[in-house]
Amino acid sequence: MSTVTENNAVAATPPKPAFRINWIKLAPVLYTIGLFVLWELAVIISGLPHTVLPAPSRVFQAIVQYWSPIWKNSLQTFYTTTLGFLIAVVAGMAIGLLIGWSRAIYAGLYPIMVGFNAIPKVALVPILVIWFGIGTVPAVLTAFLISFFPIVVNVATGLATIEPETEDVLRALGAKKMDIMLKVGIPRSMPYFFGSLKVAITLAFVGSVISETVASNNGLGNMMASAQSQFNVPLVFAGLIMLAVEGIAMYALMAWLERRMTGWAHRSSMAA
Amino acid sequence: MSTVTENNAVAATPPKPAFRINWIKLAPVLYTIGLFVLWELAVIISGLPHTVLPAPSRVFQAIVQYWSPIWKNSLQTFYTTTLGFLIAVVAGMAIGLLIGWSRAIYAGLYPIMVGFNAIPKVALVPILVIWFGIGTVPAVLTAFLISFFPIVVNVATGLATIEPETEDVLRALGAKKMDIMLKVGIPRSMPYFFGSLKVAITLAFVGSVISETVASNNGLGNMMASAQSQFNVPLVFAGLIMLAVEGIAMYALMAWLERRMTGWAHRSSMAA
Amino acid sequence: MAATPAMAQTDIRFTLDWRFEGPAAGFLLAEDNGYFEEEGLNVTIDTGNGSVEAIPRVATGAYDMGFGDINSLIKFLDEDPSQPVEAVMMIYDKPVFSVVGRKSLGVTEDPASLEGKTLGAPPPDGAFAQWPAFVEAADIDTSDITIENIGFPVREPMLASGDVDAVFGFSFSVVLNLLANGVPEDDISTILFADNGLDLYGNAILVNETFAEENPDAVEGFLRALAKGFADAVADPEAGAQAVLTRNETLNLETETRRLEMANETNIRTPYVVENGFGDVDMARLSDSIEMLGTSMDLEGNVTAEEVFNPDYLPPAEERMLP
Amino acid sequence: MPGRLERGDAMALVSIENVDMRYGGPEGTLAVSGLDLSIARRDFTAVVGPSGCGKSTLMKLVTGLHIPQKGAVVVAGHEVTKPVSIVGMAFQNPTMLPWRTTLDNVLLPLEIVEKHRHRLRKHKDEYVAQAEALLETVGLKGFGSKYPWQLSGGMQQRANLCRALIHEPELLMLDEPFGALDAFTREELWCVIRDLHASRDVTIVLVTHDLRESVFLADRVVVMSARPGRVVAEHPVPFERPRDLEIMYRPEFNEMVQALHGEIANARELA
Amino acid sequence: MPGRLERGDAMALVSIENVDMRYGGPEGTLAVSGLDLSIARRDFTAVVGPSGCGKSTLMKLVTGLHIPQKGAVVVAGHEVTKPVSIVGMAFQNPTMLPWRTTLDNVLLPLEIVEKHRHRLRKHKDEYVAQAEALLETVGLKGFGSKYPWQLSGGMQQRANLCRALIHEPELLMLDEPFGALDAFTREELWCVIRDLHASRDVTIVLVTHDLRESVFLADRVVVMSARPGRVVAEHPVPFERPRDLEIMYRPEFNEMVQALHGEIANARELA
Ligand SMILES: Nc1ncnc2c1ncn2[C@@H]1O[C@H](COP(=O)(O)OP(=O)(O)OP(=O)(O)O)[C@@H](O)[C@H]1O
Ligand SMILES: Nc1ncnc2c1ncn2[C@@H]1O[C@H](COP(=O)(O)OP(=O)(O)OP(=O)(O)O)[C@@H](O)[C@H]1O
Ligand SMILES: [Mg+2]
Ligand SMILES: [Mg+2]
Repeated sequence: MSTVTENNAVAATPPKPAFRINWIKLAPVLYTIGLFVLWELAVIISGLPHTVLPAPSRVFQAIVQYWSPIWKNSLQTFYTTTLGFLIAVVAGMAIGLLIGWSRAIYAGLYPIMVGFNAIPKVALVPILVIWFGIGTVPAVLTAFLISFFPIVVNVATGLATIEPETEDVLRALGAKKMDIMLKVGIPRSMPYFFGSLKVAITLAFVGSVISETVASNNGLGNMMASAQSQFNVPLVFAGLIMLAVEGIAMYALMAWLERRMTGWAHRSSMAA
Repeated sequence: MSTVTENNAVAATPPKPAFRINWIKLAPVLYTIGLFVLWELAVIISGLPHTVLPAPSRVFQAIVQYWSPIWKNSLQTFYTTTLGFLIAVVAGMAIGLLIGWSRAIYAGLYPIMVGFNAIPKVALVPILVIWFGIGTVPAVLTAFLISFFPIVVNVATGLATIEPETEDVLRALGAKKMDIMLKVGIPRSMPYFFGSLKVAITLAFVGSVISETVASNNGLGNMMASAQSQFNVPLVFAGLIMLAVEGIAMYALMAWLERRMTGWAHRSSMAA
Repeated sequence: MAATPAMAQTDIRFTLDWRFEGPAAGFLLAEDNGYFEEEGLNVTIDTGNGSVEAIPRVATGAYDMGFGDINSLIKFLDEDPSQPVEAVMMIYDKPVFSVVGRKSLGVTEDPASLEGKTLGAPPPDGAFAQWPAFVEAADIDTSDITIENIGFPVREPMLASGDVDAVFGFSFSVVLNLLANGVPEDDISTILFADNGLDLYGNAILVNETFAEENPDAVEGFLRALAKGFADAVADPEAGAQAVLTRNETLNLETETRRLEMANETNIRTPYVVENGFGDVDMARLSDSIEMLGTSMDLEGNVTAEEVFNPDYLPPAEERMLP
Repeated sequence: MPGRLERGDAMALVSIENVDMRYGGPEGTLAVSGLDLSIARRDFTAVVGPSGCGKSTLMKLVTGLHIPQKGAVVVAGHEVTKPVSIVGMAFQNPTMLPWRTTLDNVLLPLEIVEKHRHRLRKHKDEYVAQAEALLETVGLKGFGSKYPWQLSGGMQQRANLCRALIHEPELLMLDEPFGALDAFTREELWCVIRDLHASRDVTIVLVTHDLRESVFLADRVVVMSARPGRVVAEHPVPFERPRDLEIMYRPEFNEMVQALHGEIANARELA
Repeated sequence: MPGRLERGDAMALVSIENVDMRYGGPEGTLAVSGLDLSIARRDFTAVVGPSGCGKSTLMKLVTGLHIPQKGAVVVAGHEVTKPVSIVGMAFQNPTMLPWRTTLDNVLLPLEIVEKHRHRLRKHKDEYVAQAEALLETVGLKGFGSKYPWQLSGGMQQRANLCRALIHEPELLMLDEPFGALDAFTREELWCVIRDLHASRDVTIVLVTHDLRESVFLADRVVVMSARPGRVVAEHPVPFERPRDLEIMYRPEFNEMVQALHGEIANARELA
């Protein structure tokens, strides 16, 4: 697919004084700091023990103190998540297209998938463990199972909302359904697809972590479970923060890909 | 918003013999039966003990045997889920619009939400319990916390992909940003919104169930957890099937709403 | 609850360690037989999510009283001694911590038979938490023992299928679950930590100190009622199991009776309890156990037995005798 | 020729001064360059020029949809820095909102524009009647309840025109509003616009490719050069008002059309 | 007049027989009714008629995008039951795919149509050169790398035309391809189409509102009634080929245009 590299800013605004602060660039940092400050205050005011809700300052201590295990386990979780997510992307896209392809498949498969997704995936981990042993495989599979559905739904929605006028361009050429899918269906549903990736990647992290909690000797899930049983709650929160950081990193990657791939769709000037 | 009630079938196909089977109508039933048959066979062939993967026949026995508790707990779960989901719909829509509204809010809030969503919600339940006790409130809140993010992402994506040509129609009238949001932003992002509801409702079920597992005296989550600790695995699966059924019912409701509200967008003839 | 209270009732929010299962019968009988009401108490009994999580629930005041593991309480108070939580009545005089193995896989009742084996351990499991102390107490060579992190849902199936040779857990749960998984009873070998040199206490009644200071009579009354409830559960386990079943219809009467009986025999009605009455602790033994926990739980040494257990609310010993 | 063609920014409703407009950043397409134009109140200006020369850009500059990189656009005495609210615009591509029926699309401006939005709820029936009357004028009677995608190309364009008129704007910007219409419908609509201009205090800017249309309707025809567009000529139209369709058979009329024709041929070469 | 206007379905490339087409179910809009038309191979047919009369519907019926509820459409000897693959269609609204550059949009048919798709990868350069040449013919040199939403209305329409031509279809269906163009660009493109028709074995159907255009280009002008549309008259165009733009100044030419004009005035009344 072609990519949009041009700058879409249609009209330049009058030049601004150079010393103005770029609030947009700063916003993520400011909001995050704000969140931590609020959190710290909330802990101080509510007087919750650090074995329930540790203050961020304590959590950072824990991060520093346990950096080596945190780092190793983060890598492991990152690895299983990414693997599961990639499988989910491929499978989700494929199933989404399949569902968009045929009404019979749609009618049959969709309800089953919806039902499947209303089930907490943690209930399936035992079965995966029996089949694949503990460790990486069930984590990857859980990440996959939990994250493919949003992709399916969005790809299918994207396909279902294609304007018939656009399809007609290809149909008039005697294009086969496959061609229409490839040339119109897939590109047109890309904005939906990328929207879903942002949801899917966060779910993938949740999936691999819950699987690690139940059945793994490493990974953040395992680390947090053992920390929890030791009342080392700051370490649990350190794990959660690492998860959040990894999630944000992957999200940034998705957002970057989205901008490259679907720049044509992101021309709105609303958010300003 | 206006609704589309007209039949969009553009061209009639030549009349078909009346005795033809409507495969589309039958598909959900056939696929479901197929799934159960496969499952039964898989259990028989793999020889897995029913404490790991019970055969559907056994699960149905369990449903019949325990119908009274299953029914009561299903109602409870349905109630908490629906409540949490409704809050998520309102909040998700609102945050999505907010994010679509301002680039500064987008830049600041989005990463935090992404990070938050990479965290398994089950880790938050103990904190909710400390604040609200066990029972309905943490279940509702967990359902909400787990399901609002897909709505936010999709609404924000819908807003970001509005064609500037459409916005211009309102901008040329000197419309305020709020007007553009109301008259173009919201209707245009409806297909995205409804797409996300299908994901959100299934997640809401997951959320209330995991909360009930950890912190409730009733609900399907509690029932399944206690069945699991008894190794009454057929009952666990009975609970899962009830969840799936409730998920599908809610999904059907969403799909119906979607057809009513965004019929204008669903004119594609691709899936046939 | 239908009866009109004679005097102003005190509300008590109480959290169990776990779900409504056989061993919870004592609490439920105290409620069902009206013992709480007699004491002017209006008790709400909620299920718990492990004997560890009950502690913060009580410490934060989300619950006034609870049922949790005293060893975890020691760790909890060691982390932050200012927390307003203490134990006021001992229920499991002998803890249920154990390693359960299968004879056919070479695990006998002798701890040494664990050497060279693969053990399955759910990280949050209370028994697993005591493993380091047990290793020391029973003098086990851990050099070729493999520990696999397996969650609760897969613990017994993995032992049943031979993926691991033994698992950590509460004896009565694991044994019954193994039976449910089709392991013959005579293949099961239970190594109870308490029988092999690790002389700890088990679950106790916890109370929020602020609440207790404000309502000393209520706490006392609660414990008195509880002693009667547990006496009833020991006297008639089937009635106890029945009380559990009214709260969770999906249970099996026979299994729960069995579970309750096992808990009674092994953990509650110990020789010490028969002699001295139910609910009290031997402060020296408790101090020793804090010592022992130092190894397994990395204690800083911030707590003493007196800070952990407060016997002041206990009714006189004669009211605490078990049949 | 009536006196309302005098120039002079003092009385101009719209004045465009030496405007440059470039799309897509510093390296992008320079659409118009050195554009100068002044439009008096109640004036009817037609803009003609080769395809892609910047006519639609000019329209969007006046409405404030684009802000120029150089020069200034002044409308009703204020420099345009954001969309102005006194205009009714008919876009070149009929951009009907697909989730609204045609009638609801036509009513849209009333929901936005200050002076109507507060009255809308109370006087709904009145406004609907007005919109339906307008739809009937353009030959769309009975199509109000259809969705835009159920209309033919020409019908959409006519609905688009209705949307620009409904709120009785002071300044009417019409970007090729009759492109997809047959000669008769077109002539009928010419008369509609002509009468509108005669009866109301409205300033109209019309972009068109049809030179006869421009001469028939306008007080002044502005010819733009090829891209980057600027004004190469302005021709006052000397025919007295009211004008009849018959005027088109007059030789002076055809002469003027021919002259413009020749001029555009030149304009295409110029840049 | 050349001999290729004989009727008779045997040699017709397209034949439409008593066709009814209703949109949106039994209660929907009846767009065309009792439509009868036959188009011989290599014929150049222009279709004119009032806005909303069913011209675009006719085009879509011939390409098989719609299947009629009554009657039959036969193209190249086969009844149309699904889209046929020998046509190149320029839609009334330029429906460029927004995720492709203009050049990629123009190349699209080559990726679909059987005879080209297999050659495309190997001969990519050749095809790109061809597309760029085509873009140049319509005055879009250098715009191949722009996205469609970066083009003006008229430029989009010209790109749209290129897309219909690139794969050299046997049957070319042009639905108002010049509506948004100025007179000169339009005349240039007339000549392009005229030369194409002269030099290749192609059958062309052109929908237009410009009667001069229809008379200048076509062998036969078909007049449709108001909705529900049907053919009310067919006029062979008697001017010999090759035709020059000068032909438009000949009195016979203007007479024919005038006559058609009058006829459409009638057609608007008819239903
Ligand atoms: N959104 C845009 N982004 C980039 N370039 C644009 C954009 N809109 C228009 N242009 C460019 O600006 C130039 C002028 O466009 P404009 O639409 O004003 O032409 P026009 O005179 O209206 O033409 P037409 O008669 O074909 O409608 C064109 O070269 C076009 O490619
Ligand atoms: N998708 C559709 N759904 C419902 N009705 C439609 C649809 N498309 C066209 N129509 C109706 O069919 C009739 C004929 O439409 P068509 O587009 O064929 O007209 P046309 O002759 O091309 O008009 P124009 O010259 O304005 O383009 C119109 O009344 C229109 O309302
Ligand atoms: Mg234009
Ligand atoms: Mg048409």
